[in-house]
Amino acid sequence: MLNIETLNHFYGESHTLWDLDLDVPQGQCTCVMGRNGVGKTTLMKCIMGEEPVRGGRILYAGDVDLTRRKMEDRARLGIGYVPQGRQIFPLLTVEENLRTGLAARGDGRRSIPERVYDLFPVLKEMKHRRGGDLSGGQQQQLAIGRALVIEPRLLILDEPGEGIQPNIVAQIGEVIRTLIEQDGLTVLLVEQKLPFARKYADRFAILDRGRRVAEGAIADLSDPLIRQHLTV
Amino acid sequence: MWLTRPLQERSTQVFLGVLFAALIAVTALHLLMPQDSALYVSAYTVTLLGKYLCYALLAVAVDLVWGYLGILSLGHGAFFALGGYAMGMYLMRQIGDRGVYGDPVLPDFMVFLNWQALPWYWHGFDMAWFAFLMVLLAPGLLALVFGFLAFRSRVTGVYLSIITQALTFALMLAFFRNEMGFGGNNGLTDFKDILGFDLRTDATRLGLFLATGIALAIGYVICRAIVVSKLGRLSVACRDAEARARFLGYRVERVQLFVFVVSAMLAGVAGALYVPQVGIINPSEFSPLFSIEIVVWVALGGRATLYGAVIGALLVNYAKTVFTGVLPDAWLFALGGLFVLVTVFLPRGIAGVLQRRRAAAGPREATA
Amino acid sequence: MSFFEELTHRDRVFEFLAPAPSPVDVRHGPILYLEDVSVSFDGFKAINNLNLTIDDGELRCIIGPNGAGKTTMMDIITGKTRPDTGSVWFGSRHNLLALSEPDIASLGIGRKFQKPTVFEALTVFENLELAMATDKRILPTLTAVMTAEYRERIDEVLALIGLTGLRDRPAGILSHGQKQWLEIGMLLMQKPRLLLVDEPVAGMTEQEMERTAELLTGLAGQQSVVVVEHDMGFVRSIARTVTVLHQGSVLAEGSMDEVANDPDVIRVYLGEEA
Amino acid sequence: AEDPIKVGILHSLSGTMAISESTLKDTMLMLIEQQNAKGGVLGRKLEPVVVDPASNWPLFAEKARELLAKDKVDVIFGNWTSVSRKSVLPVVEELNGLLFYPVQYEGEESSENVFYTGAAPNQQAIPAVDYLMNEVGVERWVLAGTDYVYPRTTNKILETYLKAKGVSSDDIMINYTPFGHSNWQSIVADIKKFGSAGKKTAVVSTINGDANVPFYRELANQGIDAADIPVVAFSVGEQELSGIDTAPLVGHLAAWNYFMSVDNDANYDFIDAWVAYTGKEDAVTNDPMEAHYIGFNMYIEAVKKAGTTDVDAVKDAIIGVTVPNLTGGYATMMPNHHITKPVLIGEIQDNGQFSVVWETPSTVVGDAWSDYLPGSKDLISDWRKPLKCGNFNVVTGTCGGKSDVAAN
Amino acid sequence: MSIARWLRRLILACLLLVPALATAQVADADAQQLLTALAESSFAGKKAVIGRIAGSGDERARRWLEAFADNKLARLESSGRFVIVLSNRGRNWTLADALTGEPLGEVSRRDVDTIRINNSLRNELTSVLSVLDLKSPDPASRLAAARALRGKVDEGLAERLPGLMADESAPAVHQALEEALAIYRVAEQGDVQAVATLSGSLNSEARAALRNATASDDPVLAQAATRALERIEQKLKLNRAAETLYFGLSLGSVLVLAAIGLAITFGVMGVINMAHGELIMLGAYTTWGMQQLLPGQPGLALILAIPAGFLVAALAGIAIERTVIQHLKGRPLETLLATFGVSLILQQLVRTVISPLNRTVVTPDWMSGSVMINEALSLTLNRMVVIGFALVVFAGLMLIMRRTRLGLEVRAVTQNRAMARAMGIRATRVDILTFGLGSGVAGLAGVALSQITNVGPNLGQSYIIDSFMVVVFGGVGNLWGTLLAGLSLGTINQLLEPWAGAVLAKILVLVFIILFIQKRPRGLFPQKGRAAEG
Ligand SMILES: Nc1ncnc2c1ncn2[C@@H]1O[C@H](COP(=O)(O)OP(=O)(O)OP(=O)(O)O)[C@@H](O)[C@H]1O
Ligand SMILES: Nc1ncnc2c1ncn2[C@@H]1O[C@H](COP(=O)(O)OP(=O)(O)OP(=O)(O)O)[C@@H](O)[C@H]1O
Ligand SMILES: NC(N)=O
Ligand SMILES: [Mg+2]
Ligand SMILES: [Mg+2]
Repeated sequence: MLNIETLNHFYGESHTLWDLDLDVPQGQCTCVMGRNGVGKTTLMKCIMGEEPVRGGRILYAGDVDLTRRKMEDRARLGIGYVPQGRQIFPLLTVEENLRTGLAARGDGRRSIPERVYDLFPVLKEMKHRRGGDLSGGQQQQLAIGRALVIEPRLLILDEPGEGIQPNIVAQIGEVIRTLIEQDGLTVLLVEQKLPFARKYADRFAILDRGRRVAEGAIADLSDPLIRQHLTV
Repeated sequence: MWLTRPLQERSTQVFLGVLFAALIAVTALHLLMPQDSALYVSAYTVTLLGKYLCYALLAVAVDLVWGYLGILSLGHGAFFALGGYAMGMYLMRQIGDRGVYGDPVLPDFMVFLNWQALPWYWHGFDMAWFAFLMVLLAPGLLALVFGFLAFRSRVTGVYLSIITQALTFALMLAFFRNEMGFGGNNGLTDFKDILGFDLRTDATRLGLFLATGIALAIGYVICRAIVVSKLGRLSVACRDAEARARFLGYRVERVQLFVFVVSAMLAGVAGALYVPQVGIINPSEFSPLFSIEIVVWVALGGRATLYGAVIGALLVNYAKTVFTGVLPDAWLFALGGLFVLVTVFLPRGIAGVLQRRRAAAGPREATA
Repeated sequence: MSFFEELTHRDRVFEFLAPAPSPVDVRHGPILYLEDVSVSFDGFKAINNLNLTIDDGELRCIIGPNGAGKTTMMDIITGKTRPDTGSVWFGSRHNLLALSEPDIASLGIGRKFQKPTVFEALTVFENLELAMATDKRILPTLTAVMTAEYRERIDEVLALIGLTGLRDRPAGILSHGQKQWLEIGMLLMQKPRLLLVDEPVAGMTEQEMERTAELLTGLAGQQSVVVVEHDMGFVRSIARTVTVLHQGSVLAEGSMDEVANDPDVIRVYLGEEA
Repeated sequence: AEDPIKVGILHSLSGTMAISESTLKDTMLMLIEQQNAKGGVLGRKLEPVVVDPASNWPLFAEKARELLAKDKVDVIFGNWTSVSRKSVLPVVEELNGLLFYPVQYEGEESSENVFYTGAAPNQQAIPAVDYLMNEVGVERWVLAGTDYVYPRTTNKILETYLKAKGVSSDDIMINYTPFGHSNWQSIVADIKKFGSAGKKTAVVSTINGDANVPFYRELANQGIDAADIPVVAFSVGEQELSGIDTAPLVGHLAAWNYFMSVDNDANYDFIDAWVAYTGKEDAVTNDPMEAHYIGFNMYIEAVKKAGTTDVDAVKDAIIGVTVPNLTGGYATMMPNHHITKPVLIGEIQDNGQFSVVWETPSTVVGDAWSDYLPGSKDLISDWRKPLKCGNFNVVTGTCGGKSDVAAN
Repeated sequence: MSIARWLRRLILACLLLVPALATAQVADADAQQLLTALAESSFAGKKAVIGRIAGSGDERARRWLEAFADNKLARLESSGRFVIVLSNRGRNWTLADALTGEPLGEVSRRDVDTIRINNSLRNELTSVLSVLDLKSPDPASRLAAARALRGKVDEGLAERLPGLMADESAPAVHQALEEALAIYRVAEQGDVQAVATLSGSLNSEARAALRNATASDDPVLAQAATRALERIEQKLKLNRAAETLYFGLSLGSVLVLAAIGLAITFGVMGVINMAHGELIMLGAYTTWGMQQLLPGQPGLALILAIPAGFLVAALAGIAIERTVIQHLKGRPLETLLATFGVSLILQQLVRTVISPLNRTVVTPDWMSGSVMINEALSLTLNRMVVIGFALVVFAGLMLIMRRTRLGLEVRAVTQNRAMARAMGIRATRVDILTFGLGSGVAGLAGVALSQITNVGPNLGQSYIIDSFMVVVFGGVGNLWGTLLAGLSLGTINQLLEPWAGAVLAKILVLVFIILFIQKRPRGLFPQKGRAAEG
């Protein structure tokens, strides 16, 4: 679904991502891991087009070259994004936050899919509250819900469980699995928590200081690998 | 001493070096060159440069609050004008009975509008020390009261900007009123001498120019000292995350008030030096558009650098002098165009360009 | 019990009238005491008759569903939000509701925010410098000198939070997790009597979580710590007493095991498998 | 092929005053062009030096200094507002320049280096009030002005004058508004009320500049007709009217020393030249333009008479110089540096012109110091030797501000 | 004075005797002689001649008198021929012969001597013509004529008025005539009965007559008049309160109009658009341009100027957005600087291309004058239209921002541009549309303002500061706040003005704003909650 080839990224002079290759197979959940500051979020931003890349290619759905596409077009191609730090629109109501996702849908739909509310009932309850007033975890749920409004083909989740209460984290994991299995959704997940990753991801990739240092099926995520790349 | 701390900084040394070199050069060229020499600097130019330096000091004051404290004051002209009026009142009283009506006490404008006695707030301005104190106190007090109210209520952002604008606008209207006793629209003018020196002599002009240069130097060092102190870093902290600074135990409103008052006083000094050099102070200095223009100088020079403010003020005003002479019909196009182009193409102002140069030349130096 | 406290409470009002502010008085009991606190936003009751007591030197974990009111409670303690009713005491002498944020901070209450907030334009070093426990009035701040001792302390903390390499970079460029650490560092610089830590390990790896756990348990004793966290592994590793908030009031309180087996807690919060 | 005579033109081309002043710059350019076509003066061509003081008062002083010190001009024509003149005054005195000031003003000034070719209050305000009182029978007066020195002084003079004529203070209403005031609703309503007391009422307007359009609009809309409550304005001329729909204003008055509609061949020639110069068929002329016309011709005559452009020589020579004005009479430069002028009262017509309804039988000498202000009624101005004083106090026998130059 | 009065009496009496004017025609020689007399007499003498002309019974007389009143009766210097000026603009005037009506084409102004008239003659003429109108078949002109007679009735006329009233069918005219007569009776005859007729009247002539009567020697009359006046004053007070409120709303609606576009570009988009005033100015100039294009149809031009002004300003706004503002994303404060530059350029552009002088924008008839609610309360029409217009514009804007996707999308884009784009919102398009909308609305404000104030290069500057105040006072980002802020600031200003004066009122309003912001640091309708506190 997503093929990243020799991607390089710089913040000004500092080289953040180095010749990075990554394949995200269709209909699976790929989990990107790595210590703080290795470039996970940066990679997601490159895929969404929020950060310009310096060399390399990002191919989507086989043949669509995303590298030079505008951000909004990427969303319209069916990529949903749940960024780190929630990034909800603080002064829009919950409902309005969700409605922003309608822009990217090709079908001109004007109402929010019920499924989102089913998944996060608190959002329905707080429909008319400003996004910024929600608690941290509620905001995180809103961010995920908002991405689901697009009904994406590829869902990018940057540490989605952060700040969410345990039972809902588990529920989110289940939903991801359901969507993958029923709708053929592809998921690119950034996650630090091993149990969650082990439970819901199919594949993993580990970043270290801007390079991809390991990759494989989740079952192959071994303790030595973890010690080498995920401990400080 | 915290005040001398900036003197160890390279950027301040360069700034002061350039400034003093320029002051000396202008003085030398004015005094030593024959009048017909191409290098001669006329008294006209000296005064003009003096005016630019006043504006530069004003811009530094604005940059202090805007650049480092994040308070976009659209009313700093008010402090400048108040300082100017304090000085103007002193100069008016110095006229004595040499006014057109020969009244020993009342300024001319009071005589012909039938004022019988000097209003109470004019008393004391015949004494230089009092007047010069008021140059600092008048703007300082206004800033203190206004700032106290505003910062205490946590008025921030555009709200603050707009009420500073309202402040200067209200003062402009008030000073326009003849009943206020400040000469209304005509303002204060026709000054004769300052501290006993005849304002019409070239020597006095040069003296004022040099005084302004020195005031700018001192003002710059004061601002710099604040900026490099922990208080300066705290200001930046308040600018970016006011609430967070509070949770660290800092009284943000006092930080804001302190810096705001210092800035207002500097603006007042700039105004006080401006008036004897341009020969008039009138309510148009309170005009909101003037205050906006000051901000524009700072932005153009490069915000939060201090020396950028100086560059911006000098450049814009020099451009104005040149353009109004060379392109009288089209200078606004040139000036407006300049503003637009600089903002669009030099996002961090002229200082940004200089910094980038320096950074490119020696990246290590920039971080040191 | 509460009647008793109220009595002791009463007689301390007179002490409070004493002119000079004195440090926290914990001779007579808890360091933090919330009683019958309620707050509502546009009619929504975020905190509902909340009672909470933290003892001096205690490490307390607070958990509870999203929107339970945990962050709001911290807002109330730190003076950011004013409750509609109730009282909040710091030690037996300081009525926090009468104080402003900086006053509360100066008394020795430090806080790490749920969403990391650091001074983005300042360097990592400067962030810590500002947080340092020193005289925070204007003129002392203006004339403050960076002594070798201060520098050492900052460097220590820098090492502890793993940001030595980014010492002179602006904090704005830090990654999410790095900001979390910086906030913890700032909290340490503050040397508060009471630390309020809102979701410290969000976005950290397991190892980092362990380090954080060590750090916080190490602090407890001289300092009191209140931790809010959703990561049960982490909570379990540090918790002695856990309080569960739900809909603005205490749902359960006790040891981790007690709480984890409480059916209500499982229903509204933990879910089946935790 | 001698050096040209440099004529400095100091009028705002931008900012709020550009609306009034930029035409004066063009007038000067036209007059210079015409003079050069006639061969210049003393065999020298004239060369204009235009600067833009941008409606900024300190900038006026700076630009005056630039003209005198840097460009070394021989004479300056310029300024509109009094404050700009006050700002420039010390500069022209210090650098011994010549300034011709073309606009009606409040008086109370006489500088050795300035020539006032516009009207002093006695050449505009007082005759206008006389007209209203005697010919129209006005008994109740509204003095409405923009809040600055010119209206204040003028109104002070008028108030004293009216009271001297027996008008009680109940019958005088004074009102000031800020510059550019645009919300006239309640003031006009007040005027209407004030005027409905059964006595003939008139408004004497010293409202300046941009505030006039909304003022007249409001008058028209509230139905104040010139027949009921006439408004006589001192700052509204043909140029201002060109921005107003005059149809509802027919009959309101203005007092000036010149109107474009004056039936006189010199005037028609001037208008033709102006239309040709600007290339606009609808270009209008106005009083300050005439003042510049007079001032310019006076300067030319004085230079001819002195045989040089030397400032002191011209200053001496110009007193007594007489040139034709555009209304069929002559203007003479008086020793107080003011000139003689006829006073005309005109009524607004629907074509944006004034029709003259009254004029003084002969020209009036401009009075630098008003006879109706206590502070200045004893002052006179005479720049001829031996007095050479702009503010000579006839009671004390001294020249103000220069106590050493005692009179004898 | 008394001669004039006597004369008028005579004329009026004659006129009423002449049964119908338009029957006769005097010989041309006599006409020439009459007109010559008119031309050559002094102003006082002209009065008599007017009477003679009016009384001549010539059917052309009315035309002469009307032309005379309009300053359009003239004599050719060269031939002594009397002419009527058809067009008096420019240096050549279009004329027609006064006697024969034959068109004479264009003649240089130098050759035309207009016959001078002044206000008092014009006054005279109006009375003369209005007495003629009393017999007009059109009740409206009879009413106008009757109203004009109040305070002008004299002995001669007073005798005839009862007769006229008896013939009068329209009650309004009848009442006006009755009042006119009563005023005469109270003033001249001290008639106590007549006081009753006047006791409800709000007419100023009636009040003047009553006021004079209170000082009468006759105690009965004085007392009756005093009582009547008190009653009237009561009524007047109410009317004045209503009037002040109207003034306040009208000033407020001007503020709202000027600020509402800014509430979009600044309040919603966050662009500190210092060129907002110049966009207003463009709208006003568009109105002027439309009127130039459609001479003689100011009303149509004004209506067409609404879409045109919107379009011109919107396009200008879009141009500014594309060339300048889009490069300043994420640097809102710098938009201040750049747009300040733009505003300088636009102002000077107008000065250079059009003129530094104000332009004349004509008020169409349906917008001039006022609606008379009663004699003491008239609401000016132009202001009323502006109030309505402001409300319509506000409602329209509200609809767009509430009901279309644009409203939501622009807020999302301003709050978090990157995230909005990541949600598939076309931020650039949203920017263009929104800025265009805000600018277009500024243009609409300009169209409206052209009916109230100057159309000149400084127009924008005089509104920019007020506009920012209104938006901020109302609470940034809240359209309702802008509406309420504008209306309340306008009303406060008008309430203060009568006792503080215009200057002080303005100062007080500013001080009020400053103090108000201390109380509510985020305006009338603040953005509340966690997010707004940052
Ligand atoms: N705007 C920026 N300018 C310069 N450097 C940056 C910027 N943003 C991030 N960085 C640096 O780039 C590196 C990668 O950051 P990134 O946010 O991608 O990390 P991450 O892997 O997502 O970390 P975390 O687990 O903490 O979220 C970090 O070292 C960070 O300091
Ligand atoms: N200013 C406000 N306006 C409206 N509702 C608010 C406001 N502040 C908080 N709330 C509501 O109060 C409730 C408590 O919020 P709080 O942030 O304290 O929750 P929390 O326990 O910290 O949750 P989380 O675990 O998700 O961080 C939430 O439902 C939130 O939506
Ligand atoms: N002199 C004037 N009109 O200002
Ligand atoms: Mg990250
Ligand atoms: Mg929380």
